[in-house]
Amino acid sequence: MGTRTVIPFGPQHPVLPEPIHLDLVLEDEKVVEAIPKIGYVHRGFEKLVEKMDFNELVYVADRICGICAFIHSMAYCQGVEAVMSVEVPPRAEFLRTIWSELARLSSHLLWLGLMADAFGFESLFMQSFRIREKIVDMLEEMTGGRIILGVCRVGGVRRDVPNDALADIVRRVKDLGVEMHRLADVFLQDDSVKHRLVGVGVLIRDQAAELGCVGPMLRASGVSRDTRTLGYAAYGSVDFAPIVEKDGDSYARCAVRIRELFQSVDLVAQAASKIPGGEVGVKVSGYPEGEYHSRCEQPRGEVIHYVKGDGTRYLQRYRVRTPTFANIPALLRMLQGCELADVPVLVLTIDPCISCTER
Amino acid sequence: MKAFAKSPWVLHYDASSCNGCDIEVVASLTPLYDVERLGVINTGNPKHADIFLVTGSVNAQNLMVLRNLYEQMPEPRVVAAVGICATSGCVFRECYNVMGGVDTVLPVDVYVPGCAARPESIIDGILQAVEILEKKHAYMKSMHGRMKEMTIGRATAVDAPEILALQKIVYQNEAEMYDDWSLAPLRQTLDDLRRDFETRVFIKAVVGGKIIGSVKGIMDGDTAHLSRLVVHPYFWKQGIGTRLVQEVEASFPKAKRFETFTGQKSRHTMEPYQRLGYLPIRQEKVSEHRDRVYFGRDREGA
Amino acid sequence: MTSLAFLIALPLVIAMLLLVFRPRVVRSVIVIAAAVVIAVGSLSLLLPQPGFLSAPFQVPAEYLDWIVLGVELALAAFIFFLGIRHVRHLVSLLALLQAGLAVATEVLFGSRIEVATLIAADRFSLIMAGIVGIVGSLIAVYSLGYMKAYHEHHREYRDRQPLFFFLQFVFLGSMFGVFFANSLPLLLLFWEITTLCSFLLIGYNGTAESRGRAFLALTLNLLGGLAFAGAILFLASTAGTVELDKLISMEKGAALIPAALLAFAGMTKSAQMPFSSWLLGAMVAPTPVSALLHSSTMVKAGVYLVLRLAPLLRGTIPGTMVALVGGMTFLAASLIAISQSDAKRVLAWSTIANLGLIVLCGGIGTYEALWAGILLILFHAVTKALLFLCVGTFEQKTNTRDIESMSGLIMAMPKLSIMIQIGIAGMFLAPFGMLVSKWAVLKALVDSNPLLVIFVVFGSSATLFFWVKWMGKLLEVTKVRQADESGIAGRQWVALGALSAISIGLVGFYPLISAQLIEPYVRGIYGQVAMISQGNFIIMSIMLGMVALFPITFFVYQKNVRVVDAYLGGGNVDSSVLFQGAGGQVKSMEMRNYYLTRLFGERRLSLAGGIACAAFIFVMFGVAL
Amino acid sequence: MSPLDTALLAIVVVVAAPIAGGLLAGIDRKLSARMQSRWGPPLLQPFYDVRKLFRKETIVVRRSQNFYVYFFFVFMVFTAALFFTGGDILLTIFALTLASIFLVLAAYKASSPYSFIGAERELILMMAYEPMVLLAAVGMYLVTRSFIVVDIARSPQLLALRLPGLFIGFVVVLVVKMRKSPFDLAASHHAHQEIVRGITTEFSGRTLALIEIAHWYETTVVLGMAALFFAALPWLAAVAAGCVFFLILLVDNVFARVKWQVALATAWITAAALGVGNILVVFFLR
Amino acid sequence: MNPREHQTIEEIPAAALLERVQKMRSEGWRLVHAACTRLVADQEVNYCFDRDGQSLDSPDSATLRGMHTLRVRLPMIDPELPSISSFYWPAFLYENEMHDLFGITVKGMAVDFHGHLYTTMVPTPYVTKEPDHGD
Repeated sequence: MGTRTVIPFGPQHPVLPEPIHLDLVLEDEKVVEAIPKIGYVHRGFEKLVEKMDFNELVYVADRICGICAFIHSMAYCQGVEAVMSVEVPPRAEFLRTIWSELARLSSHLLWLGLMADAFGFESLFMQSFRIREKIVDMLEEMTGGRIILGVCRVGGVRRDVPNDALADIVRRVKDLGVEMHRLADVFLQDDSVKHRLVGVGVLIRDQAAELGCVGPMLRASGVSRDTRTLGYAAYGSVDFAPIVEKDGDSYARCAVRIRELFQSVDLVAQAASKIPGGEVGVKVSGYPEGEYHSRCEQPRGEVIHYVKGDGTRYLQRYRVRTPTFANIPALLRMLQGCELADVPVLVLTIDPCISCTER
Repeated sequence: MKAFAKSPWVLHYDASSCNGCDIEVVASLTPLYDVERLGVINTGNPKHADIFLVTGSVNAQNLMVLRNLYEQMPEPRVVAAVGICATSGCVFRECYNVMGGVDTVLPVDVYVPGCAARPESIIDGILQAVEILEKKHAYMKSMHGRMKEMTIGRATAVDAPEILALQKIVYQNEAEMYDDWSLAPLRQTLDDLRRDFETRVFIKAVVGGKIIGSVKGIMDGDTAHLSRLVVHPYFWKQGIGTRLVQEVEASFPKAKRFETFTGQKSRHTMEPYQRLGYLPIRQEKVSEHRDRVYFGRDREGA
Repeated sequence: MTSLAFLIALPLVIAMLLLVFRPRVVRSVIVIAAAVVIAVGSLSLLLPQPGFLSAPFQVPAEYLDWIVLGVELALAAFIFFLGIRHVRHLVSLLALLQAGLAVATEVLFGSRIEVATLIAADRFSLIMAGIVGIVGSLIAVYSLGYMKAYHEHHREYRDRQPLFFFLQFVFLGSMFGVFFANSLPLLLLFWEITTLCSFLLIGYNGTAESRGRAFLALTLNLLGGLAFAGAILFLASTAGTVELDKLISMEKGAALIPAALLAFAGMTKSAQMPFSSWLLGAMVAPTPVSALLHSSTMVKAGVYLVLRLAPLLRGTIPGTMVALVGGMTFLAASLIAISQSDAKRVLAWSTIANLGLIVLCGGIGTYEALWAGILLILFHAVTKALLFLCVGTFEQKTNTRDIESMSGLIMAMPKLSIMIQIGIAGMFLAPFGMLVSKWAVLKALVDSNPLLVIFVVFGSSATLFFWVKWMGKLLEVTKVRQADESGIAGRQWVALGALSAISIGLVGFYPLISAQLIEPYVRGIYGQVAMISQGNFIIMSIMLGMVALFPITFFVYQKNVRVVDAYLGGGNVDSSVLFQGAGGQVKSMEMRNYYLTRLFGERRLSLAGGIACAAFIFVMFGVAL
Repeated sequence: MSPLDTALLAIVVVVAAPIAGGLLAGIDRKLSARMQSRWGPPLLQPFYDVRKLFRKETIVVRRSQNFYVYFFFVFMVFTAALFFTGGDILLTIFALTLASIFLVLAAYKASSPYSFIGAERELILMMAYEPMVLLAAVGMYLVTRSFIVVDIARSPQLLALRLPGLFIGFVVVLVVKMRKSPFDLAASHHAHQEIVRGITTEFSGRTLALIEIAHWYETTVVLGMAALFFAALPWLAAVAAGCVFFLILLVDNVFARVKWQVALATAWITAAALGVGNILVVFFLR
Repeated sequence: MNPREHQTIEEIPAAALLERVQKMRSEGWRLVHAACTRLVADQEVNYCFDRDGQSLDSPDSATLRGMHTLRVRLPMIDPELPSISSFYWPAFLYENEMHDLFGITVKGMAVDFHGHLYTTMVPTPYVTKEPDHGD
């Protein structure tokens, strides 16, 4: 008989919103080994370039992931625009920025909710989702989609939003900021929450860098890297600094994401106040030729959309490297020696988006 | 008494969805939509669930997962395909790793539209599923009472259409199991089956006027060859197969030996024989994924 | 009267016979016949026979004193040379000291002391004799089958079965001696014989490991023996008596020192902390030895002595210290048992714990505590013997005694598994014996010293944990296994079956035993007695009736159900235990009980418990002196 | 009370306790939902759930697994009857433990990884709350000189005044006993847990319904015990039970689930500090 | 106004890969991702690196950014590569992916899934290019 407990964790598991599988080897409740199996969501859409032209592919990019749908399509469009040297009108760039930040708000609130759920704090989960629902409403008002917005296109965006509507959005987002403060207090101050987060899954600065972490995972370990500082879309025109925490544990990651909520509120306001007038899209002609790695900062970190065209309607290669893909090695490292009860917390701490990862 | 209408418990599984529908499933549990108003609980456990909400499309890797989860749900159960991917595959339909909608592996009862499906549609889907649950339960109950009245007896050529229909249902399962759609029982025509009645003995199990199981046998020398033991999946693991085999054995009083064969993975077919003491004789390959295992036993005292 | 001497002498005679007639068949006949006679004999004492209980047995004291001293010196010499030969000088020293004390007692005070009652029996002795008689003979019968298989499995050990059975019967005889002796030197003699038997049986396998363990046991028990001899010397010098009954009826002040010394001897014998290590070490012996000596009888001699002293200890500080040692041992040993996966070690720690509980009762010394303590001895002896023999049988069949390998035993060895379940249920579950006794202990403590309640409540909760997880292990089925209980001798089944039946039977009959034996004894000392109210007994009988229905479920299977695979996150591969693992492999799930080693590690807790108990013992002597 | 009266009372208890327990469960869900800014299910939702479960097919992993649950149920009913007819409180606690052990064994028998871990965790939790519960009974005895529920209830003293530490400690372990956050490690009411549904993972249909009903009995018994601290003033006892229930509900909604080490330490330290401290005070002031 | 990154590509022979990667590492480059592209006659493998400013937490490091790609060309038949996971441990994920989807044998991966990172219905789906574009 075994001297250890071996249990399958997933692919279907109530704490996993998405299917991954871990062979957990336990001694009492201590995880001594966690071997992952992924690929349950693998569809293989990168190969769709052979069947869909570069414009149609925006619909696919929009559906890579339901959480960062907009940023995916934006990163794809930026890639194609770079290859084709399309200049996007500034108003479209600002709208992209606003929507990106609202998507980040929605994603972080979703993450907070799921995290609360993972450590068994149901009412906190409900409250996070209650607030998130208001963000989703705003997105729906502006774009027509709750989850998958479908407003980005090569050369701009499909819809304009009147300035007074934007002002209204800014007011409402700021109001939400007050509610988010109350939420943040619980996440950052509550003792039972701290018990579940502080010191769990610690990655020191060097480890995080070595493991190739991106996004809040990296910033929570004290590395100030945020792809938005590249200044894509309208990020060059707004004022912000990457949010960094030092401790590198689950609590620090939570803190980074919570602080980013307020940062996003601020960025939405800044972008809305600076937004210029004019068109929201240009007509694009010709076919892409050349290659470009388009990088954007998703709620989960840096995403890479690599597009390579050979001058036909069909791209030669389209490849997406999502932040979760970069964070999985860190997850494997963190799972060693944790408690069984920490497994869902650790899985969630990287804010996994398996759908993007496996494509 | 609409017991199911007031307490539909759901199981959610993300087959290969983009997350969009999953988030909306979760969102429908949360304050704005709060499906718990309607008694809905997201159980996360197939053993407790009534409604299986599947998002995303089917691929090679999650196919077995979906089957397992469905198999582990107690009757009555309903499958709801949530979102377009689960319905047809959406934009990913042409991807090399997408087999199609959920209905390629599971009997889907409700299709929920939307990309991503909106919480309102999901709730509507649950309410539709509830209706179906009630119907299935009514059917289950009517069958349950009648299990005791099950009769087993000789079938005649008149029963051929019903037996053929049953055979196709059962072998559909087999075909999926072996990924081999060329199985003879699936291709058999009605006339062909009718002709079998001239040479072979058919035994049928009848509940409430419906044939739910059958088996056939033919004498060859001292040996009776039994084959095509089929029981409607709903009635599996209730000993019906065993009773059918016993009955068909009894109809060959002169046989000294009984033989049969099944596919190497067909646990449901093997079980009744093994329980009656049939031992494997040999195994031979019939197609890439399918082996045929021959079983036999001598009659007691023979 | 003769029957008391007869019970002591008969096993000794049989032991000699076994040494002479060595063929296996003859041995079987002798052992079985002797077992029947001893069992019947010890039970017959329990029948009302007016008069004999108090009748003194007159032997010219001069002779006997010298005979006892002679045998004792011979034992001491034997041990002394053992110590020399194996370079265990501490052992030699202890033997020498003890012999010196015995000689000193005899030379200095021997002529002045008249022993009025050499051997006697009251109801308490008779209960103990009954336990030893029945459990001991059942174990002897069991050993016949077990030892044969044992030597077939373990070719590496020399087959010394005649010696084995010789020792077993010598041991039985001397146990009767311990319970019937009223003269303390005689008691000490029998006491030391059991120690020596234990030493020889622990070292039976003859390996270096077993010899080391045997010497550990010997050393610690000799330490107790030394205290015992000291108590006799002290008693002889101050009170001019060496009789147990006289000691107990003495004034508390004067008797405290010998009482403390005797309690100390009792605590070493019953492996209280910090002396518990020898009992763990003793588990290398063949399992019937563990069952007989190290759980159900010999170690009970220690608690027997402590309970005898209960009236003296009641309400005194040394008594409280004894109680604290018992309570601490109960708590620490119960917690440690959580971290053990070797079935015999679990049983050993649980034995230590329960002995601790009995010592606790003795230290409290109230009538309720005494009543509870005697009940505990009774239930524990039977149930623990059953459990040990079951584990032995399991080991004989599978060559392991790891609890984890008992997974699915309910299918592999259904009969044995049910017997283990009975044993386990008997150890902690309502309404079985041990729980009843613990309940009584709790009530006794509440009235006397509620501080001690803390040991009992925490200790029992730990008990619950390790027993239930063991039960669960027996019941879970991860692999379908064919039942196979062949190769276990019929005699073994007889012993196991009888012990199981007694374990259950006692639950129904203990009120009778209590009313006939325990209550009169307790009333005789204190003039009042505790008992379980009739209403509660009826309720417990109802519970027993319901629990008794339970084994039906082992055989009845539910019809009209659909059997589906266990939930494995949807990853099942045509099975309840196999799942699609990472790297394309099909893996089997495994389940291992929790042992919480980091929290309840043996080393840490036994160190802490040992230190605490040693402190209590120092305080005990300090106050007594 | 005559035996006949006792029997009649027992029957009333057996009928009324699950109704009360089910309503409490309904109130629990409703209030929890309100605390989470949701509308929540109907008050009678627990009864709807059970009614539905009785209509489901019976599926098992091991054919004998459900028997253990039947015994769990029967002993839970027995416990309730024993307690509310005024039996011995220690015996009630033992019967309650016995019942819980049957549920744990059922989970072992089901032999699935998650029910197994649930069973292990449940045992840890039982180990955690058992001392405090027993200490509460001991404390009641020290004040009233009786272990009999009827006598305790008739005692003119307001136990909570003499035993405040024990009462608080008892409420703490009640959170464990009622499977509420932060101590809902073994089988959470909420769906999302790392061990799926823990002990009940493999039980479905009517067996699950029986577990649910047994929990209703359990709720009434443990709240009854809490009320016993105020038994001298019956109206206060009822209010106290209600307050305790509400408090536990509130705690359930404002805590994250802790790990087993913390659960065990909390319960034991509470028992050792509040429980034993209180008992010593009572003993020496007597 | 969208500032495009300065992205450079350096084509190197497969044999020089390890040496080059080691150098990148010693210069403090970060592995951003690695991926294959199936061309008409052969295939290319891209290893993309980027480097922040001198100090990782300098907030204005954006100005110093730039992406550098090492490109290795491989034949269509039996492509083989050494693993770079000894320099960049997380690279094993990309390499397993190359193996599963493009059929490239990568030698010495830190964690080898043995072709089970993805279970695909078509083995190494990217090896063949669909001929018709449907237009």
